[in-house]
Amino acid sequence: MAYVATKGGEKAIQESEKLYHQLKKPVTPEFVQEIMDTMPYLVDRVMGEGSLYAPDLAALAIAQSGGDLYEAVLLLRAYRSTQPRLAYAKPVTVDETLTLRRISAAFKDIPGGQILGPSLDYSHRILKLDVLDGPSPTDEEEDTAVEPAEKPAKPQYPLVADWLRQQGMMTAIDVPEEIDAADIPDVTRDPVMMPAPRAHRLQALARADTGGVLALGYASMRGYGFVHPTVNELRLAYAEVQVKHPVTGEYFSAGRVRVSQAEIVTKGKSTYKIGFTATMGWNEVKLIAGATLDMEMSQAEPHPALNEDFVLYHTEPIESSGFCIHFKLPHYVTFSSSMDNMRKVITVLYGAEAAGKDADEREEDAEKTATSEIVTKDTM
Amino acid sequence: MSLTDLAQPNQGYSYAFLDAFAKRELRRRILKGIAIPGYQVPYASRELPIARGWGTGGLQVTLSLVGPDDTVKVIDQGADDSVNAANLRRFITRMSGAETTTDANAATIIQSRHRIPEEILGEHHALVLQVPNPEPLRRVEPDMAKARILHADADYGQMWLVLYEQLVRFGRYIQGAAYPVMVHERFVMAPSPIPRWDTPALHQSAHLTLLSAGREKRLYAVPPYTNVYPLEFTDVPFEVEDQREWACRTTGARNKFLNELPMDDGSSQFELSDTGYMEKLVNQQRGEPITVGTTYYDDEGNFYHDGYLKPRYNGERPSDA
Amino acid sequence: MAQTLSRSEALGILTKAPAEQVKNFANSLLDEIGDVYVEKNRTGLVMLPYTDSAQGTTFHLGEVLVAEAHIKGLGQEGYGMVVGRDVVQAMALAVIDLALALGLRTDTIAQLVSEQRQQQAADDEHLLKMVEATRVEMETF
Amino acid sequence: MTDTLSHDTTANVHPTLDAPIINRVPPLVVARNLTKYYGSIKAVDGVDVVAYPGEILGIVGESGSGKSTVLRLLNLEEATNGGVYNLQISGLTNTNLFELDRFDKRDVRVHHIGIVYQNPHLGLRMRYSASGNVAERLLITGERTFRTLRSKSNDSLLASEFPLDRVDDPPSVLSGGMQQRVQLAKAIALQPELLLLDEPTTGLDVSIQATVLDTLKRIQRLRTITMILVSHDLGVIRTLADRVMVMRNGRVVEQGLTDQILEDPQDPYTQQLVHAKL
Amino acid sequence: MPLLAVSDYSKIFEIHHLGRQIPVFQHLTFDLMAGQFLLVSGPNGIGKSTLLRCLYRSYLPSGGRAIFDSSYGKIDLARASDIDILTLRNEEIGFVTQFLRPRPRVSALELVAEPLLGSGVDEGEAFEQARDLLLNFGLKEDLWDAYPTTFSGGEQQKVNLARALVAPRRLLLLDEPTASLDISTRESLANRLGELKDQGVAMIGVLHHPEDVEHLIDDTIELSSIAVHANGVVGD
Amino acid sequence: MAHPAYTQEEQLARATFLALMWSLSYPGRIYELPEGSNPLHVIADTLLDLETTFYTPDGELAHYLGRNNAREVAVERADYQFYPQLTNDLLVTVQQANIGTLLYPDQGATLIIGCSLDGDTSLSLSGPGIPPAQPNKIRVGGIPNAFWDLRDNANRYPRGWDVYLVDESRIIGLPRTTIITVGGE
Repeated sequence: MAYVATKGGEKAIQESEKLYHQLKKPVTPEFVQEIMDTMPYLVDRVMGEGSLYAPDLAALAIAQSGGDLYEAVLLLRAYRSTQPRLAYAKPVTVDETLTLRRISAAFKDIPGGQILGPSLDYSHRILKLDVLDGPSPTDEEEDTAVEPAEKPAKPQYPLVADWLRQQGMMTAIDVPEEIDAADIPDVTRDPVMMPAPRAHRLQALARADTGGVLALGYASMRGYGFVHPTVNELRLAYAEVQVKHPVTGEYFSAGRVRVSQAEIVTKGKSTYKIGFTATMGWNEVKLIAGATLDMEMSQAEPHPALNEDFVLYHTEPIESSGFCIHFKLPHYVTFSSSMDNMRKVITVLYGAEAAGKDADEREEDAEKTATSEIVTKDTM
Repeated sequence: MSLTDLAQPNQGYSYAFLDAFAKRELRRRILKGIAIPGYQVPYASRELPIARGWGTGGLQVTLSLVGPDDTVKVIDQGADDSVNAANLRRFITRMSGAETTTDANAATIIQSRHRIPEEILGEHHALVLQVPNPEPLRRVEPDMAKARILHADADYGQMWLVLYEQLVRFGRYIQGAAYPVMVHERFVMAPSPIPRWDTPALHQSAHLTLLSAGREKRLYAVPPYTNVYPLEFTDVPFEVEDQREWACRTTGARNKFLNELPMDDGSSQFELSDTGYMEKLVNQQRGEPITVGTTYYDDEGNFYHDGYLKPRYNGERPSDA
Repeated sequence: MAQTLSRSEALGILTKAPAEQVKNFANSLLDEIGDVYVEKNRTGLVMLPYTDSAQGTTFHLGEVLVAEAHIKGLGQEGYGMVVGRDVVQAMALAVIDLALALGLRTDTIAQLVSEQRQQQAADDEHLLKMVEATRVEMETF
Repeated sequence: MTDTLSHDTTANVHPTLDAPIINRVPPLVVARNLTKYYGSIKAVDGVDVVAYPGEILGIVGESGSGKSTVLRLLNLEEATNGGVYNLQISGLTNTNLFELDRFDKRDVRVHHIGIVYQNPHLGLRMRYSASGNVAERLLITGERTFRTLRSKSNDSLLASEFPLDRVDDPPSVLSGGMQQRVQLAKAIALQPELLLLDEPTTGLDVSIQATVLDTLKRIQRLRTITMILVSHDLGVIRTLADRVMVMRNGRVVEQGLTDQILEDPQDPYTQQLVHAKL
Repeated sequence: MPLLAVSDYSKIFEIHHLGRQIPVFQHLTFDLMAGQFLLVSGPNGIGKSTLLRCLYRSYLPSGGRAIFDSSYGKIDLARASDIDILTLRNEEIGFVTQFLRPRPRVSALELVAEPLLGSGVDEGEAFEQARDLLLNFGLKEDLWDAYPTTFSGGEQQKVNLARALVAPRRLLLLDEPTASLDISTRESLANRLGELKDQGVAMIGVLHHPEDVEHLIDDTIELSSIAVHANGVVGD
Repeated sequence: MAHPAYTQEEQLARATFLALMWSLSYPGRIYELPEGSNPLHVIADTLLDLETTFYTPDGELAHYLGRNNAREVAVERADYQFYPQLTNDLLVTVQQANIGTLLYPDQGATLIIGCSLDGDTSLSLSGPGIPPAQPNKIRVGGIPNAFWDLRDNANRYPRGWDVYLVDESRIIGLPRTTIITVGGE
């Protein structure tokens, strides 16, 4: 029989995948439904970063990947690549959304009021062990149902920023031009060039990795930035997906989606500067960190955490996680290429007899001559 | 008639996975890449069902070239049997119906990570190299916008400076793989992390090389018969990996790129990195009627181009004049 | 009331109505319409633009997975699109839309839309009452 | 000093002197009406700079006077808001350098102009070797022979009186004075016609400062490089400069021979400056 | 034809922050021929040095003309461009002061040779002449390669004179060069000046010990007290 | 598992693309576009969509090209330019075609020109894609000789035009790197 180079790769791949599934319970429709119903914030995060609003598929992705969020986001993104783009919806403006939560840290009270909406912000972070152990006899019966108010809240609210603008504290907004949605810059279609158009930046933030945005946003809040961010307004809402009827040309709503947005303000020279982030789903940490980055990313000589190029490239979840895990792939060719150099360098600098000995001493010596800068990254 | 009779289940995937829109874009960019050798063309890289950094760039190029009439070879580190190569091969054939092979000469498209096959590729072969980092200036200029300006100005002083510093510190160039090259006397290019051994194979080659970085969204090309020179000082020649003392434990081959395999006793054994080539050699040695193609390096280590880039082994440390 | 119901209005309500109810209703219309030619029935993406309230930039928030149906019958076109991946639901909407275009059973359709509208309004009101309960009361004199 | 001394700066610039009659050699640098705004601030407001081959022209002024901006404009590293800039160099004589494209500007900068900054971080790669810093200039012009790079950069370091046993040390481990010598070596590596010095000794110890100035003086004499020196330090100006321009608020208030400016200043602001420092 | 024709020469200092004008001399007129030695005399503070400095252009004269017959042709030192003045200082007009401004790490020999090197004399020749002159002024040989920053005042002044007189000049302005010299150096200086005068160098001197060079003096101009306010604040 | 359907549309587009790609890779060699189709149409279908701009002086062709949602723009802004016949009069037009920028040389225009590939004008070609030892010669007709000077003057490598010469189903690619000398035998 002829020698065949392809030995066990494909078989191993298949068995490896099977083993993965065998070590966890199979995914059922009920389980997916359960995730959707019980973990809306997890689903939202995956949808936001996956840049695809599809709660059932996001829940499926979470289940299928065993809760590995980067894997789940990748599943959603890859699915997205198979779907044709059918239409552009009418742009959502926040004052037309059905708002459930709307708070401002800049003022005690605001026109329309502070509406806490659904939130755990003000609750005690105590594990409810009775869920696992059964209620203890001393526990009081808690009333868990919301006591509705007499009259309903208003679905829509004015913008706090508009009040600041009326006061002359913030530069006037450019009246949004009627823009053909097909002409809006799109990071999924055009490669991002720096400096990025604002539409690219906001879209990139909307789909950015929550943890990455938080890390960089936190860096700028904590002291690498120049500002103290104040949450001007934070909103969780439902938006209608309004699409054009191809026959009548009129818009109709194809359904509702969860969206959220935050504005951050800080003192500029003579006005307040404002930063903004919005995303699909409800994800408050990402909004506040993202809005801070938006505000600070255009500094002339920023710290890397505030450099647009740095922020946008390094918070892309699929690219960063993919690149990170690609280091699992074999790199023995590149490694051997660098080892060839290393052997020669040792021989040239330290003599043939030094090879294989005194590694620590050599390393110390090399540190002294500040050579680390010169050693090239060649093992990708 | 009921609603369910009318309703249509979801259509399947597009041919070769990418939709027509994506393919058109990639094809337009590939053509520009060929027209401007070594220049990084930006493109809208699609998300694929494999992770970014695992060859999505190369895969997108392959998918926009491939047809049922193609024969595809996929290698990683020179090996057809690497899990990543196997995975990509599985995806490409499943989406295109193309034949697969381990024989470089029989392939029409070769997608590779980190190697160029030992056997000389001929005209109309398309070599698709997966690229993790397309920007050769990355180490000296991490900001892509600024690096682009340096390319626009052909301002490569810093690249040369890095080489200068290496000579000052180490007495030799210590760039391992991905040795930077000058393409068509204009653009400095990262040839993907191929070992230096493979660098000369890009120069005045008969085949077309397409390089693509999915994560970084850049693709570029080396057309056939194009000058590709490693950056080197006139008095300190570029050198390929020195494996003169090594021989393949399976085939006895010398002066081909070999993997070093650490042994339990602290010694090393060596084996051909190009498994497709090894397969042919083994079968030939067993007496099967196999034609092994001409290789870039002959058994004495001489490169096939007359007068071009003969492997130049370890010279002396350039002394200060 | 029936004559004022526009197709977009009807779709806007029915996309948010219980899918089974809409499908059953559409099924009941099919016999009257007769031959239906299906032009498109598929899932796909709708890009959702969003207007930045800070600087007025309109950008893409992300894509929404939708199902759509585009059908023809008796010389008219019917269209349905709904958030989600239920192509049958989209088809049901398209059938109802086509019926409206043809002027078939408009009263019954209007009836359905009206019921659904009320139901949705009631649901929203209940939701907003709960939301109102989370308002921070500031003292005013 | 008080605000009551404020005056019309245009009135008292320099008493009209005759045009040169002995010197028939045209000036190397002729920059007219240099203008630079930062937002609404006029950093440089219609400044003329004329420097003759081989001379050292000082520009003195307090911080914010626009003197360093003038230098950056002359180094073509900043866009100008107006003005004409000529260098009397064959092939460039009639070119307004401000109008060159980026590529050609860089070419002029590399071949004909050297600069030494106060802050060595601006002029040096701190973790590359000293000789590498100098060699980079030669590399940019296409020198591709290692031995030549080595010897030429050593020559230049030697001319800057840099100790040759330290040529492979990175500037990050060198003292401030040594860093300035590396900058200087880099600046003169390609024998530029024009050397720009931006507070080259500010921040150095007085004794080190003196030796660096001495090196500059020697280089000027041996290589006949035209130098334009920006400094707020009248001592440095006195030691090096043949002629001086005094700047304030983006304008030139007075110019003349260095000893005349220091000993018999005409302009009220210059008098104030000189008396404050003497 | 005079080497220097000064006419109607005036200097008025204007001190802006005091709002004062201080006239030093006005309407001064005199001629100086090649090889002539002109002594400027007058009481202390009258502005003798000011006149020299105006001619050298360290001060800007306020009015009048000082036509100098340079090797390039006639030029008005009162109005000549700065760059022309620099050339004349390099090649034709020397100024001899009381004090040396030594620079660190520059040897005595180097300092003296510098003016020659600056005008393009080759190194061997320049150092040869510098050595001669230092010998002439009596600086001990073991100090030649030392740094004058460490010298005594008298030693420094020897270096100063050598430096000022080493290069050939058509006109020398002497501003109290003998002030801090010992007798023997004053003699050497007088000898050197005599040699130069014989070579045709013209000189204008303000001297603390005019008797040293009495035999060289051809003419004297006496500055009288025309400036009411001159009281030593300016000028000397 | 069966692969997704290799549709007629994709077959045509892929075959056309391969002809474009190989002709650009080996300048001067003749490649075949899919037979039986209007060559300019298949090239347009392969390259144009709503992300691209085009220019053509031919009204009828413009109508066809617009079908792909590509935008018709002025010559100096057009990515893809189709000249079924490049007459002398059109030289002032084609002269305005974009050569891209130093930062983005890929924005240089692609010119698709109808001509005869058996004409009287002999062109010697050298550059990437052509073995240095064997400079290529092609014969073209129906293109004013002045065009080659025009191209030569316009190209500022890496900026420049990429040209395809199309004669029925035969195609030759001339990237901006190809050095063209008119004349010879």
